Order: sequence, then C-alpha cells, then structure tokens
Amino acid sequence: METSFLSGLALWLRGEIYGVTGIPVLSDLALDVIGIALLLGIISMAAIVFTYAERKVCAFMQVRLGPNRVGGRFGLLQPVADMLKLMSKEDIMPEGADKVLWALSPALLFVPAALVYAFFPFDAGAVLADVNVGVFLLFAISGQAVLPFLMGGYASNNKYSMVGGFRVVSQMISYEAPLLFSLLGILMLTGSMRLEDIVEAQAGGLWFVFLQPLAFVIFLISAVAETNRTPFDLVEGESEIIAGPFTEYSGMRWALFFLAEYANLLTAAILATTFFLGGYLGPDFLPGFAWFFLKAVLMVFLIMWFRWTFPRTRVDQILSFGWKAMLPLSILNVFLTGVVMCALGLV
Amino acid sequence: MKAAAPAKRTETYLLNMGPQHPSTHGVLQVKLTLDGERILKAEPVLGYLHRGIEKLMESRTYVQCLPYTDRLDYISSMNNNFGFAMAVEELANIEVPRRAEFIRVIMAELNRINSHLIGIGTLANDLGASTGMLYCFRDREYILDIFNEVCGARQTFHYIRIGGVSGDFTDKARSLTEAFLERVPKFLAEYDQLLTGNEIFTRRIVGISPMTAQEALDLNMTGPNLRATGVARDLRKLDGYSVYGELDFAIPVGEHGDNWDRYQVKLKEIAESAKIIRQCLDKLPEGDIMAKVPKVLKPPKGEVYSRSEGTRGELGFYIVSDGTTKPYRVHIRRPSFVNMQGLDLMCRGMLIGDSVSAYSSIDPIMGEVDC
Amino acid sequence: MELKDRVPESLRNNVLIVKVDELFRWAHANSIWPLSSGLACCAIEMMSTATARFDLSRFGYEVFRPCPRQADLLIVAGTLTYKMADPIVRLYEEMPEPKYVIAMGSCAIVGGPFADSYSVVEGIDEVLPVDVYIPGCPPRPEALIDGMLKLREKIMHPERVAEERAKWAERKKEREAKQA
Amino acid sequence: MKQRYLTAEELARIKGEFYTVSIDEEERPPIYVSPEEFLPLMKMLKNDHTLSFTHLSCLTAVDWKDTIDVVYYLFSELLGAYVVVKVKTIRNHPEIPSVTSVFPGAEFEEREVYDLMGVRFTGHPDMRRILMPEGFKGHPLRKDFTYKKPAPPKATRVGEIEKEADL
Repeated sequence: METSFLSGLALWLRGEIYGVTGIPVLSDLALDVIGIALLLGIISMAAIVFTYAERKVCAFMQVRLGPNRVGGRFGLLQPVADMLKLMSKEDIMPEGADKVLWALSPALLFVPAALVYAFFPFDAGAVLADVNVGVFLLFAISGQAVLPFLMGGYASNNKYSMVGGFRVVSQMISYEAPLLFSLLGILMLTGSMRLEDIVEAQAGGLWFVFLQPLAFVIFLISAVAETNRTPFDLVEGESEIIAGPFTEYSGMRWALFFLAEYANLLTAAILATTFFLGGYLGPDFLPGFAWFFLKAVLMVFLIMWFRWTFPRTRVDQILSFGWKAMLPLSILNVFLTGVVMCALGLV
Repeated sequence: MKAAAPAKRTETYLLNMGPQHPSTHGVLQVKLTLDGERILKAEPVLGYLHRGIEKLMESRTYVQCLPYTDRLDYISSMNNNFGFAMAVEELANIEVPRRAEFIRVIMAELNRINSHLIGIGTLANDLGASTGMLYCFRDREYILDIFNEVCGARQTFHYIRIGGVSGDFTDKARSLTEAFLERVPKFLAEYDQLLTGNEIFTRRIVGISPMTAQEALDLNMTGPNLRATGVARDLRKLDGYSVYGELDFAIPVGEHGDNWDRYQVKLKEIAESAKIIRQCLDKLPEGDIMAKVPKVLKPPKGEVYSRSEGTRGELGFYIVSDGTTKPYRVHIRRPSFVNMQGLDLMCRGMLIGDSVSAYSSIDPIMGEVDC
Repeated sequence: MELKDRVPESLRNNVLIVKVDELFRWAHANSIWPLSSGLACCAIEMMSTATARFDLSRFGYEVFRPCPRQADLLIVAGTLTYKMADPIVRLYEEMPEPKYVIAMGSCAIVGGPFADSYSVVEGIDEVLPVDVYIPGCPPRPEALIDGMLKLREKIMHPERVAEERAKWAERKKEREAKQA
Repeated sequence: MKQRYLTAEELARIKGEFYTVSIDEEERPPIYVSPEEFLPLMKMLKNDHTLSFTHLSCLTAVDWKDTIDVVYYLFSELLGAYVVVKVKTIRNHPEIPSVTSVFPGAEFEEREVYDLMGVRFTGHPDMRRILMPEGFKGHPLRKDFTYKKPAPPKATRVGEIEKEADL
C-alpha cells in the first residue's frame, strides 16, 4: 500500500504512542479514539459549514446576499450562533408522546449516519475500519436510518409526523434498491467490496463515472432521495406536512436531526466521490485527502443546486419513479456491464 | 388521477390544516378527511380574518369607506378601490375625467400583474420551489416602485378615489412603467425556464384538480379559475366598463380546468395586461384627474350593484343609500369567497401534496374571503 | 432563564458565568428564526422582507420555520380576530423558551382601522406579551428589519431596557406630580 | 358604467306568470316575490330559453328595521342584463327557501347571510355559521346589533420577569 499524508501521520502517531506506553494494543486503541474524535469533528463541522454554505448558495441562487452581518463581512459566525441558540432552547416534550421512542429517535438517527464514516477511505490507507466487505456493511448500517424516522413520527402523536413517518419508510426503502443495484456494476468491475480497492481501481484517470455513466445518474438520484432532499424532500415537505417526523421536536433534539441530515448529505457526496469520481486520486500537487474533500464538496454543491432549483415531487410519483424507472434501469446497467465484460473477456 | 377504491377496508382520519399552516395563505383552515394520503373530503373553515368590514362601512362616510377596500384583497388594492369608486360614482352620478379613467386602468392592470405574480410565486413555493417565489417577488418590486411613485404606498394604496385618482401619473411614473413593460417578456421567459419547462413542476400540476366548465359555472366561480375551464368570461370584455371597451386585448382560456391551466391562464394574463398598459400609455390624454365631487358626498336614495373584474374574478359592490353621507348597507361580492366553494371538488381524490397546489391555484386571499 | 439565575448566590457575579450568559445572549440575538405565520396584509410585506430587495437573510433571520417548535419569534402580522385569538395563543405556547413577539402593523398594535369592529381584538398585547411594536399600515420591509434589529438590541442588552423603563417611570412620576 | 336591467315588457311577462310578484318602478326595477313562489321564479329565470339568467352575481340581505329583504342579482349573458329579485321576510323569524337547488354556488353566500343577518334558508345542505365562531350570539349586520367584546384569551410568559404593569 502506498503511503499518503494521512496514513503517514497515523503511522508516526502510532510509533510515538508505542514509544510512550510500550503496549501495542493501547497504541491501536488510542489511534482509534483519535480517529473517531476526528470523524465526529468532521461531521459536526460539516453540519456547521453546510448550513452556512446552504444559506449562501441559496442566497446566490435567489439573487440575494445571504448572511453577512454576524461575524465579519461574510457572516461566518452565523451557524455558530444558530448552534448555540439551539443548544439553549427549551426542551419541550409533547404530552401524548411515547416518551422512550420519542427521545431515542434523534439519537438513533445520528448513530448510523455517523457510523458509516468509519468505512470511508479519506486518503490512501486512511480508513478507520478497513473491512473487506465495506460496501456491504455500509449499506447495511445506513439502511437502519429508516427506523428512527418512523419512531419519531409515530411517537410524536401528531398526524403530520405520522404521515411523514409513513412517507419516509416507503421512500427510503424504494430507493435503497436502485442505489445498491447501481453500484453492482462497479463491484463487478473491481471484484472487491473493499472501498479502497474500488478507489484504486480508478487509478489512471479512468473514473467509473466515465465507465458507468448510467449508474452514476441513478446513484445520484437515489442518493438525493435517500438523504430526503429536494426534489425528494417529501418527508419534511414544508408546505404540506410542516416538518414531517420532526414537527414536535425542538431545540437540541431537532438539531440532532439536522446534524444527521447534513451528515447524510456528506455521506452521499463522499460515496459518489469514492465510487465514481476516483476518491482521493488526483494530480500530485494536492494531497489525497484534499482531492477527496474537494470532490465531495463539489458533489454537495450539486445537490444543493438541485434543492434550490427543483420543486418537490409527489409521493406517488416518487414511488413509481423509483420502482418503475430507477430499478429496471439499474438492473439493465448490471446486465450491460456483464455483457460487456464477457465480450471483452474480463470474466 | 383518481384511484379506484381500495379493496381493503381502511380507516379514514381527519387532518386539520391551518389556520396556521405554511401553505394556506394566511388563516385558511381546511379539514381534510383522508384515507392514507388520499383526500376524501376537504372542508374549508373560514372566518379567522373576519373583521366585519361591511358593518364598519355602515358607520363611515363614503370617502372613509374607501380605505377599507384596500384591506379586502390586500394584494390587489387598486382593483378594489376601482370597484368601490365605480359603484359610488354610479350611485351619485359622477362623471370621471378621461385621463383619470386611463390612469385607473393602468393601475388596475399593473396590480393584476402584481397579484398574479404572487399567485404564481406561492404556487411555486407550495410545490417546494422557493426560488420561483423569490423571482416572482423580485419582479413584483418593480411594480411597487411605480405605485410608490404615484401614491407613496407599497400595499394599501388608496389611490383611486371617488371621482378620479388622487395624484397625477407623473413622467417618472411613466418611465418606470415603460421600463417595467420591457421587463415583462424577459421575466416571463425566465419563469418558462425555471418553472414551466421543469418536468417535475409540470408533472405536479398537469391534470391535477381538474374541473369542467359546467362545474365551475354551477359553483358561480369567476376569474382565472373559471377561464381555466375554457369559459371566456371576462367582465372587462363583457361589460366593457371604464375604457376597457376601447382597448384591444385577448381573454386567455384554458382547456381542462386543472392546475396547469390555471397557472397558464395567469401567465398569459400577465402578458395581456402588459398589452393593455402599453395601449393606455399610448392613448393617455391630457386633462383633469379628478371630477368635481362635493365635499360632503350625499348620493340620492337608491341602491346599486356595480361589478368589475378583480384579479380573482367578479368583484361586486352592492350599496344601498338612504340619502345620507353614510351608506345604509354595503355588501361586497368577494370572488375568492365564492371560489372557495370549489375547493372540495378540486381536492377530492387528490393526495395531500396536491391539496396545497389546489389552494394556491385557487389563489384565495383570506382578507377577501373573510371580509 | 439565564445561567445566572440558576447558580448559587455566591457565583452570580462570577466572570465566567456572566460571560457564558453573554455568549448565549449573543447567540439568541443573532439567530432569531421567525414562525412563518401571517394573518393579513402585513404578511405580504413580511414575505417581501425575506426577498431579494430587502433580504432579511443578511442578519441571519431568514430561516422562516413552518413549525412553532423550532421558531423563536412570532411576528403577528395582521389583524387578530377573536376567532383567531385561541389559535395564536396556542401557537405562542407551543414555541420553546426563550421566545419573542413582534406586533407588526397598526392592526396588531391597537386594532388599526378595525378597532371598533365586533370581531377584532384591539391590539395583540391583550393576548400576548409583545416585545417590539412596528407601526405602519402595513409597515415597509425596512421597518420590519429595523424592528428585528431593535429586538436584537433588546436581547443583547437587557439592562438598557431596564434603564429605559426606569426613565419612563421617572417621567411618569414627574408628570403626575405636575398634574397634582 | 350603467348596466342594462330588464325592460317593462320582459317584466310584465314575469308578472303574468307569478301572481305574488310585484315590481317597483325604479331605475333598477326589483321584483318582489313571496317565499312560496320564490323557487319557481328562480327556476324559470334560470331555465327559460329567452331569459337564461344563469349567473347568480350577488346574494345578500338588507335589514330595513321592520323587514329583512334578501336580495338576488342575476345576470344573463344572453340578454346582457340584470334582474333583481327581492324577498321580504319577517324580521323576528326570517325564513325563506334555499336557492342552492337552482344555483349550487349559492351555498357559501347563503351561509354568510345566515351568519351575519340571521335569515334561515330551508333546504340548505349545511346551515351553519361560516364567518363568526360557533356559539356566537346575535347577527352582526342587523341594525339593532349590540355587542360587548369579551376578554380575549391571554398567554403568559413563563420564566421572565413580568413587565411592570404601570408602563
């Protein structure tokens, strides 16, 4: 494995800690803790940066200026103020709520959203949990995100929340299938489920977005649907069902939903980067992780662009589109990939 | 698209939308009876903004009544002023100077564009495209600039008075209007790009909440909601009141009476209104802007029903005079109020997501509905 | 409720606690999310305030939340009728503390031109505790922005409000002394 | 602008068919009809091929202190003219047949007249108040309506010092 800046840093740290403690297990453990802390840092930073970015991008699309008073000319402290405010708001629990489920929901939503970050190769060798069935595990974990929405929607004892909960289940389950099928072609091409192998397979500039353009489009649409963003933001369709499952949540609990939403957004962008855009690969003048984040941020911008341009689809449209268009197309993509691979004698 | 009745027996439930709901345009409350997401019945509950304007007018003089009309349908105040002023003029036999008539038509048509822009913007916003709304509001500001120039207000103008208009149509207002007219085709093209040409937007409104011409006529509906069903009834043409008889314009009609047609009719009416304004600017004569109206206005005994084409349909003022300075009874036929009867028909068999587009395509203004 | 009021007496004037309070006050003042609820005419001006020309988002106040649970500010934009009074009280009570109310427009302040009507509440301060009054019929968007900045000042510097109140009380006493 | 109303001949024809009809000679001649003959008259005005008053323009009521008149303005695109139909009702117990069977679109306006003026429409599918809250006493548009505003509900602010009451 070639070394990169991040993995080199990790190696050096491991050596230092080993030098101090002298126990190999402890140094591994310490490194894991540092890694987890870093990832959580990235997630919460992502939420802060993306709320700011979203407001600026939105303002840009809507011929406005966006925040520019709080914290200097560019309003850089705006998300900090929002965060602090949400932390100190009153915590209201509705009277008729199912208290345990209600309180668990935001936390449970955040866990899978954060857990999947363990599998991402931010740079060559810089993976927290380097497992050889990475893709499989990743989707197994992120699939759990459906339940907390339903829990929150059910437990709130509010009809809007309930409708939102129903919507989220039908929508996320429908789009899980095309999402996975769209990646099958890539797995066939690389022959590995390890994410780093997938990235390495794209070395030499032949990114999978060029080999699998159809899969990329399907993946992008499904990923937007999975993250519940416009045009598929039926879950919290503001003008229809107020805030969907989150209608009754206030203050920090709601902020956790918010955090999970932006963590999922970054996840979607990172997945697109890893699978289709060559991950951390790029010309040498920038380190690998810089390329990685650059591509991810570009993807995030693209998804935000969708949000501020498209209207919202309707619930029956989104489902029929998922099952009748996305799924057959993604299976066709798998089939075509197989045929081409056979013809080229790659199997 | 109406689905067949579900084979399994399911329980219906009641969803209460409003009076505070982001897409009910103010304080409309709608009780939706739902089967899953499908609407079985929609019952509008009105009155959350009932301010008793009709009663208040009975204790005001005719001149004092006029500002209340501003606050009826608060995004087409000019048209309301126009309607009330016409009613009182008919009652008191006041002849309005020609220049004032033209200025009135210019203002009423500008306000129609303004109101339709808000209608389109809120439709876009309710469908989730908030950028569309922001664009509509951006273009609306240029109309408000003109109003600001002629009367100094942005919303409740009180500009069209009994007997004429309160201030002259200045050269600056004229140049602003001309600049705005040049913008009209540009922003219409922009909406075509952003909304009309958008596949998702199209699919959300084509074929949704359809209504036949007969149904609309039975429900007494008027205005763009009626014209979308294919009935070319426009009081500006039919009655030819004020100077509309001398102007050349078309009545855009729809075909299926669905949300798409209502949206298209509004877009086309913007273009037609721009045409009317252009003609009025060309024909605008010199002269007085105010007729000789007695300081104390005492119309003769009698009653009058005078109607005009408001932005939402037939806006009628029924005034009974007992010969004193105050009207004995004023009744306002509010188009939004009558059009609200169509809501149940429009929502039936649709999904929750369609109900919001039905609200915004019917385009009620609660100040007018509740009066 | 500030931290200062929760800690023991001896810690009240501790520099750290005062600073933490100040920080949270700053956060509250700079991140006021209004509830997107309009009653009447003024609601249109409220919407205009958020749009391109006036751009409320410059101050970070453009996040109009549809749900009272996540909102900080109730802008009562329009005429309040008796029928609407119950829902508006409920909306207010659904909002989490700290929460603020702006009375926008003359209808919300005293009932405006409809004050003598049978169905209109004469001023929302009969119903809700109001923080800032914005006169006008309807107020221009600039006035709403100014009102929100006034609210910001009020949150950031509660002591100024107290000073102002003390001055008013003094003046009132003087007036009464003169009359007597 | 002046609208056309029905001419004397046209009115005379209507008068020939309904014996309770009386017509005032005014600029806008109103047809007064008794509640019994009201519905047949409206049906005839709407369905007669030479009249075809298909559009119910305005429906309201006027309180004349001794009686309450319910006023209908019908418009015919065929003739380009209005007809004014009025029904006098007893003030203490105003009740007339509902016109919703002829003009379904009159539903809300009849409810409004009931709400604000207190005229009951028999045969109306849903005779409830529409603008005023349920349980409201009285009918505001009547001339003798007096009303004392009740105290509105009050929300209190928790956790903050109450404002000094004297300011």
